[in-house]
Amino acid sequence: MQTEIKFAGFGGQGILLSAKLLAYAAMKQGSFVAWVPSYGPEMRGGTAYCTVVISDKLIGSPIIKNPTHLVAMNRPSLETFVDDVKPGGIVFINSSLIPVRSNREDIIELVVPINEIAADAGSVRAANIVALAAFNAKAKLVDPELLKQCVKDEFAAKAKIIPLNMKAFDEGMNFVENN
Amino acid sequence: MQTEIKFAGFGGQGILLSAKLLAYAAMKQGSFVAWVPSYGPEMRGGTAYCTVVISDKLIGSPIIKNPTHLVAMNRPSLETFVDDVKPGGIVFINSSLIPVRSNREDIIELVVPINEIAADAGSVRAANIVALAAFNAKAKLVDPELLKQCVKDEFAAKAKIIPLNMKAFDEGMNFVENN
Amino acid sequence: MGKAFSKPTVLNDTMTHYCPGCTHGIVHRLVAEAIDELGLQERTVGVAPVGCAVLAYNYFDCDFQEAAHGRAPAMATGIKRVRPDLIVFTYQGDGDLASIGMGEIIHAANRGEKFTTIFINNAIYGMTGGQMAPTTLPGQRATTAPMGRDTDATGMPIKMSNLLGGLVTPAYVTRQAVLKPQQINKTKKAIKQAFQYQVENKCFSFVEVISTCPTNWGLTPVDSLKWAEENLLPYYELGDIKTPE
Amino acid sequence: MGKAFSKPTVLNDTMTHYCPGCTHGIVHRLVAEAIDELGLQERTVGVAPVGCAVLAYNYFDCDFQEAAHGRAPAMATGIKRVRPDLIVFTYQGDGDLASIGMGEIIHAANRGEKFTTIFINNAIYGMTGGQMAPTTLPGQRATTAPMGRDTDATGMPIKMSNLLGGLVTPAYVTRQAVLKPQQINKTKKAIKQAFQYQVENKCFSFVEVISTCPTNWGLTPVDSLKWAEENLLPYYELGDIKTPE
Amino acid sequence: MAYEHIIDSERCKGCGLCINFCPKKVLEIADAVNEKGHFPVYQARPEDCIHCTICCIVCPDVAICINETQTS
Amino acid sequence: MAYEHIIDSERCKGCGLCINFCPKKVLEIADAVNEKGHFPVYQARPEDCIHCTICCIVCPDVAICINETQTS
Amino acid sequence: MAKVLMKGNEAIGEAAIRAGCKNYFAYPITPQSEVAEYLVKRLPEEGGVFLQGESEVAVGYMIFGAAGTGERVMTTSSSPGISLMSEAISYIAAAQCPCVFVNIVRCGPGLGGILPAQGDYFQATKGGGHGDYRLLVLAPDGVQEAVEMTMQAFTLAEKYRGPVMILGDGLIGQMMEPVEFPEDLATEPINNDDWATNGMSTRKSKKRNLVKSLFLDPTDLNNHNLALKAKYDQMGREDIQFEAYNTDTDYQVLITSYGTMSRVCRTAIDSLKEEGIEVAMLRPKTLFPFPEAAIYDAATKDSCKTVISIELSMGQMVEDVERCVKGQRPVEFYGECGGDIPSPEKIIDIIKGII
Amino acid sequence: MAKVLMKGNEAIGEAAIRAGCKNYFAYPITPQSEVAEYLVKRLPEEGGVFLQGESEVAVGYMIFGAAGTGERVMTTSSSPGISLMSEAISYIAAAQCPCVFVNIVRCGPGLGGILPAQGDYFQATKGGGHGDYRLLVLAPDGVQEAVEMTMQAFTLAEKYRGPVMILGDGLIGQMMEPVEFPEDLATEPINNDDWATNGMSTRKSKKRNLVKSLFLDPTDLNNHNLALKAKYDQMGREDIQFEAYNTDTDYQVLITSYGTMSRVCRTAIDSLKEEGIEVAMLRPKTLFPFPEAAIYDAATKDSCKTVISIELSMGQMVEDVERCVKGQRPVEFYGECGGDIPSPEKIIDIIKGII
Ligand SMILES: Cc1ncc(C[n+]2csc(CCOP(=O)(O)OP(=O)(O)O)c2C)c(N)n1
Ligand SMILES: Cc1ncc(C[n+]2csc(CCOP(=O)(O)OP(=O)(O)O)c2C)c(N)n1
Ligand code: SF4
Ligand code: SF4
Ligand code: SF4
Ligand code: SF4
Ligand code: SF4
Ligand code: SF4
Ligand SMILES: [Mg+2]
Ligand SMILES: [Mg+2]
Repeated sequence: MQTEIKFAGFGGQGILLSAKLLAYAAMKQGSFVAWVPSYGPEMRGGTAYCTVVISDKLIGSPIIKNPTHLVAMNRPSLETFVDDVKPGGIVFINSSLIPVRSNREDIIELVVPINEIAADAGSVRAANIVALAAFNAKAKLVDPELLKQCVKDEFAAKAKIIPLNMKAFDEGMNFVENN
Repeated sequence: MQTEIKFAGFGGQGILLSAKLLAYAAMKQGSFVAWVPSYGPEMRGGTAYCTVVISDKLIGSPIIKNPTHLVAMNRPSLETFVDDVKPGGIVFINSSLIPVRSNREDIIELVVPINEIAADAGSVRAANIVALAAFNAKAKLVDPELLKQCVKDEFAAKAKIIPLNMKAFDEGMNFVENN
Repeated sequence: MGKAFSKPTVLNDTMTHYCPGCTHGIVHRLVAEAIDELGLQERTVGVAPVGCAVLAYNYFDCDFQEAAHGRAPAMATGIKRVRPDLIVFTYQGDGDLASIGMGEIIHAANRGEKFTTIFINNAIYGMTGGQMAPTTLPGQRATTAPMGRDTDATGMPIKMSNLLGGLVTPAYVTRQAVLKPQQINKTKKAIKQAFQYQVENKCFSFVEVISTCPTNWGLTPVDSLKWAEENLLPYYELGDIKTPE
Repeated sequence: MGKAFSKPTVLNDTMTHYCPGCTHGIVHRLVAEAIDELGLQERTVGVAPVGCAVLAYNYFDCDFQEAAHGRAPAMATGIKRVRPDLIVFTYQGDGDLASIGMGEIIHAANRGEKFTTIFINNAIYGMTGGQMAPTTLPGQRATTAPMGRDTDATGMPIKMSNLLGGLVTPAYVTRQAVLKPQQINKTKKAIKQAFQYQVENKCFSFVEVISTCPTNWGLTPVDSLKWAEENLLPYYELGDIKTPE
Repeated sequence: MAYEHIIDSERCKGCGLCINFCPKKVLEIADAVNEKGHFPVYQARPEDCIHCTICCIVCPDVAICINETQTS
Repeated sequence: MAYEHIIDSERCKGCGLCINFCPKKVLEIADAVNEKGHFPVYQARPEDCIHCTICCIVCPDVAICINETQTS
Repeated sequence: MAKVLMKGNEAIGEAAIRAGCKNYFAYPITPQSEVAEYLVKRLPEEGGVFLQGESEVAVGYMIFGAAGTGERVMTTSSSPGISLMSEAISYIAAAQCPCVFVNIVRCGPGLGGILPAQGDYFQATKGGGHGDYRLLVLAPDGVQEAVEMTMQAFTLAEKYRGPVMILGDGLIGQMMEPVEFPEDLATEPINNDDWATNGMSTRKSKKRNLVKSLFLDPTDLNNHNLALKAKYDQMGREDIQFEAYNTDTDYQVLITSYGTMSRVCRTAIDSLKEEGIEVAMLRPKTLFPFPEAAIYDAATKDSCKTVISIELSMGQMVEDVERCVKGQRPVEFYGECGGDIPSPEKIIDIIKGII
Repeated sequence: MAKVLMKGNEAIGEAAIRAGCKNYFAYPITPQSEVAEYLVKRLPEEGGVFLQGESEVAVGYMIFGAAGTGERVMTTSSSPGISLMSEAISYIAAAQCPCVFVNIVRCGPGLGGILPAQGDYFQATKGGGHGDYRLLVLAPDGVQEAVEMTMQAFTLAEKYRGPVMILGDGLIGQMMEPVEFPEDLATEPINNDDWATNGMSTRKSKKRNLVKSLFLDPTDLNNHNLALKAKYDQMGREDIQFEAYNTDTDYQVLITSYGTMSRVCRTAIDSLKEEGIEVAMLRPKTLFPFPEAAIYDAATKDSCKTVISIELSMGQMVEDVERCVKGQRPVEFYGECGGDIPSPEKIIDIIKGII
């Protein structure tokens, strides 16, 4: 079994970190993982994306054209990648920035206003954590507690912002679980 | 038929030029020729040598270990190369600088005091022309008149020293023909 | 007191890939204006560096060559020597010109090659993500100097214009900045003068331009101007360093 | 007023391959004396250039590395950085250091690498048979400047010590000569001082030595000294150019 | 002689340099993004503009031009 | 204190630098070549030598040394 | 030791430290600048040396100088930077100094692009520099192997007293995978007193050492070259590494592929197997010495009809494969070299096209 | 035209001029400095450009810049100097600018020695620089061929819009042989208005031209690489050159050899013939494109039992020969690489040893 999740958004939206945290938790859980960034010259201002591959055996090609799931943090990301998602996958839509929807019937649409949730939790900068928690609450790829611990570990050096991120995590998760 | 002549001496003795003139004349005469210098780092003060190959067909290897003839302008040259000469070849010895002889029975020894002859003709600097003329007088590789013309052409730009070199040429040739 | 202002024709409509507020764009415009005003478009060949300006050729409407990192002066030498009738300029960053390309710029300047170099000094490697440049200030942070440049280990920043100005061969060498409107106007004059010397076949001409890199300095565009004004200008003094006799 | 004189022990008995009267030999002896007198033999690593001194390692009784053409300062940097306890010197000609090796020497000097460079300026490429060097004088003949150096086409000779002295990083930079006994004694002092600064871990140290190349200048050894005195010294002024504060 | 101050809001990257230098404080950042995702500037107080071209001169993206109009 | 002036005629390349600088004109070129083909110098007037070491200092080939001898 | 999730570039930096290498010189270039950005922080903690050189040419010689003292030293770069080091690599091979070069390959030729590629196979294995020398070249297929090979590289460099190259690519440098740093791959440095220029006082003999590559006498130089050749031959006997994948089946096609590209091939092979099509892969892990016999043997298995070399290049390793297969089977090629990595589906199509 | 006796280096300089090349940039290095010393006198007479660059790295880019304007341009160097040009060569190949590089090979690796060698075969034919590019490589066996190939090189460089290399060696550079300069080898320059940066005013379109090698889009870059590859394939169809020597006999052994070494082989073959032993030689004159089919055909002639590649190297071209022979015959190797050129007698011994 192999699951691939593409995270996509603007440069500054923290998607590389969300993806890394997911990969990290999956690794802790005993899976094979790979985190593959898109790196290219002058991505500035454009669309950045990366892919996390989680598998129960050694990962072959880490280059994924058709991911299982998509986490789209802004509109161009959704539009660029939505058609690549495999049928049955989750398409996560950050409705704070994306006014449109997937137009696909064969996938599961998960619409979350992450910027608002993050702002409510204390700061828009935690939007990527909201998205991570929310997405995982739906996709159930890793144990949420483990994932939350990974978030905590990540910010170990900046203890001050841990509470904010913990809150954002919980709110993101709750939003999905309660909707 | 292929003939190979090794010219050897001190750096400043003009052997490269003598050899070149011989090659030039042979070329004019319709032969295939090659002039192969020894080049190596810091030959200064040491022994310099070069080889002329004259042939009636396309020349294969221009690298000659055992030449037909040797023109030795100084003692180390004679000592280094005399044993390489093919039986029957000419070993030319500049007796002005070389007090010893070849110690070989199977070659033709040609002993010429070229420095003295050149000095008599006007300048020791023409010793290489004396040697060239004398050697060719014995080896009869090219028409002496043609060779003399080549010497003349070589010095075309320095008309002043042509008479000296013509004289040196004649004296060198005469020395062999009259001895 | 109104005035008209429009894009120079040598600059085409393509939007640059530079970050918001990056002064590369300003200098591009000034170069284009100089070429326009001197009427050189049809015989100009630009040489783009490897650095953020690697795509400069996308924005200028004249012939262009793209050099390897640091080698623009050698390429310009090749072009200008075989086609002295062409107007040749290089456009180089500080990593490109002062680090890997040190030998090439010094020798081109010293031979008195008759081309023009525009040298964008932003005290950092922009394109590759903020590594230390030879021009990075003492204590200034860079990804390869995370605690700030340690001059004990890496020496003092190199003042390229002063170095080139120290050569005996005649040249036009000047240091300018684009941190405020007046400086921009002066830089414009200097660039035009540099091309003018080339048109007259007089000498090598070199215009250093103190610039910004908001992205890798981690500052807003406006704060970048201020930081440069306060930190770069005291070390890199503005003005003509050498003019041809 | 008699004195004794003997070969320094760091110099071994091998006869050099240098041409008669070539001043490379004098400088070799001075370097060896400095190493002897400071007691550094057992921790010295020399770096030989590519140039007539390529075989320098044959004559010194200490560890030696042979660099590629122009890259001795980079090699010395590598050695000294990983083994700061070693005493490292490079010995380079003007083709090696001022032409192909320009980038390396400037950057090593600017980083303040704690090694010592002995720079033999004989205004010509000796080893390869007399081609023009960046230090060749205007009008001086070379195989690649058969009518004499044309400064319009190739610029003015580069004054390496002045160029390096112009860098901001502290250093010891001096220009000396070995054209007569008094100069030789002064050069000896400068070389010893240069090594001394290294021993103290103070700074980069650089001793330019105005030298001769009788073979490629086409002069006798004695005439070479005179020619250098009359032609090189007026352009390449002797003396300390920079000392560390 | 009259002048027309034109901001190409698609070229503008919203860097704010023009705002910073405008002597008359004419310019402000808009609150809607353009196609490229930048918040462009606009003339908040066009009537104050003296057409001094300073904003044009400092703009790295040649996003502002000033045209002469013959309708004087 | 006495001194002994020694020329290693096999090391000498006959360049003449020592001759040029000897303040007492002690040195001259020999007329026989050494093994390497050079004409080495010799002390033509050893009695004039003041052991000033100038010849040693200028010799590129360290072909001259001066020893202290205790037989004063 | 617990696994950590690391970028390939950072993992290579850490692996060097774990292997006992405390010296790093480099010049920035995408896609490998993270090695420097990682080591500039880590090396001071280890009392090591970090220096950003002024150019790749200079860095090549910094490595040479440092390696000449017998200290462990590494540089990392990417394609154009390695070209600039090729003179130095030739010198280092000639002077026999152990050190490690990492090439995180990007697309060429020229400035090309910064995405992953395998267009430097020739340069790495046949010598970008002049003269008769060979590099031992290790080609990892992921972050864990990049770590292991980096650690092995120092041991091999000392065993053969010469430069060793890791040939990765932009993907391996940029991606994160879980890694372990196997302690047993960290070896003790070999005593260098017989050759390294580390100061005469450090060695018993009190004899000076020379690090050099000039041999003016033709016989000496020829002997030197024969001695170098003997080392390369020894590598072929003792240090060939490869992976055979799915070779115990009756495969119809043998793929040869290495590094990143081989992972895609592995996925394709697994998919084909599900369809009942057996395909095997021989993946060289050392590109030099090349697994010549293994490829010949795998290609000439009865069931195997065709060999295909699949590379992120326009056809480089395929020449070595052709050489090894000795005409016993047709050797096909598929390659791309623009930065995109062909998908498993694409490879499946290609394979189906040739059976 | 009468023959003249010229040193190879000088003849190459003169040949360039006769071919219409008026631009020369170089850096001194033995054993080829005479090219510069000749051209510094000749070029001013022709109104041409001579410049001694500050280094081979710089010279590589001077050539690039000059070639980018569409003017004919040449440089000459020797092994280490060519290594330093390898980044530039990759750039020039990528940017598709015609120009000529001459490598008068000396012994390597490293500083090595200055005597003749063939240790740069790999570097020349497989790309010293990074990325997927190939050089058209011409290997003369004497001064006359050096002249002819130099002249052809400019035509070929323009035909394929890329760098062409002449791979000579110290002997060919230093020896004198009689030469003629065939006028018919001097071609008219091709009109470059569609690509060269020679000023917009010179061309009808008034469109600007770009000389560049950066392709950020993977598809563009892959297409660019495919286009380059198509040129290399075309070379293989249209411009392979070789000499077959004594191949009309029932030879037992086929020698493959090129350049200087092939002349010695020719002498050895003649001597062996006198002894009644027939040996043939296939001499590639283009090392890339390589005469693959010709070698296969010559090797598989019934009478032929063995193939032997004889080189002034430790074994480089032999890999291509092995590839071409496809296992149909054993492929042996003999080589030396110290500067001495093996004598015909030595070669005769070697041949007798394998029959
Ligand atoms: C030979 C080589 N080395 C390194 C690089 C990577 N590289 C590209 S741009 C750059 C630095 C550019 O900095 P700078 O010249 O200051 O220009 P900026 O981006 O700041 O304008 C580097 C190191 C390269 N492309 N080629
Ligand atoms: C890369 C490279 N380029 C060129 C050469 C050839 N070369 C050897 S020595 C030399 C010049 C030496 O001149 P200089 O440094 O002045 O030393 P000198 O012989 O005058 O003491 C050159 C060009 C080389 N060996 N390697
Ligand atoms: S990285 Fe810096 S120099 Fe480059 S475009 Fe952005 S701001 Fe400008
Ligand atoms: S060529 Fe010149 S520098 Fe070299 S050894 Fe001879 S005199 Fe000295
Ligand atoms: S023209 Fe002058 S006043 Fe008007 S907006 Fe621009 S800067 Fe302000
Ligand atoms: S300076 Fe230009 S790009 Fe920046 S905000 Fe003003 S108009 Fe926009
Ligand atoms: S020691 Fe002095 S006096 Fe004696 S020979 Fe030497 S230079 Fe002359
Ligand atoms: S200086 Fe030395 S080498 Fe020269 S002549 Fe005198 S003793 Fe001989
Ligand atoms: Mg910069
Ligand atoms: Mg010199």
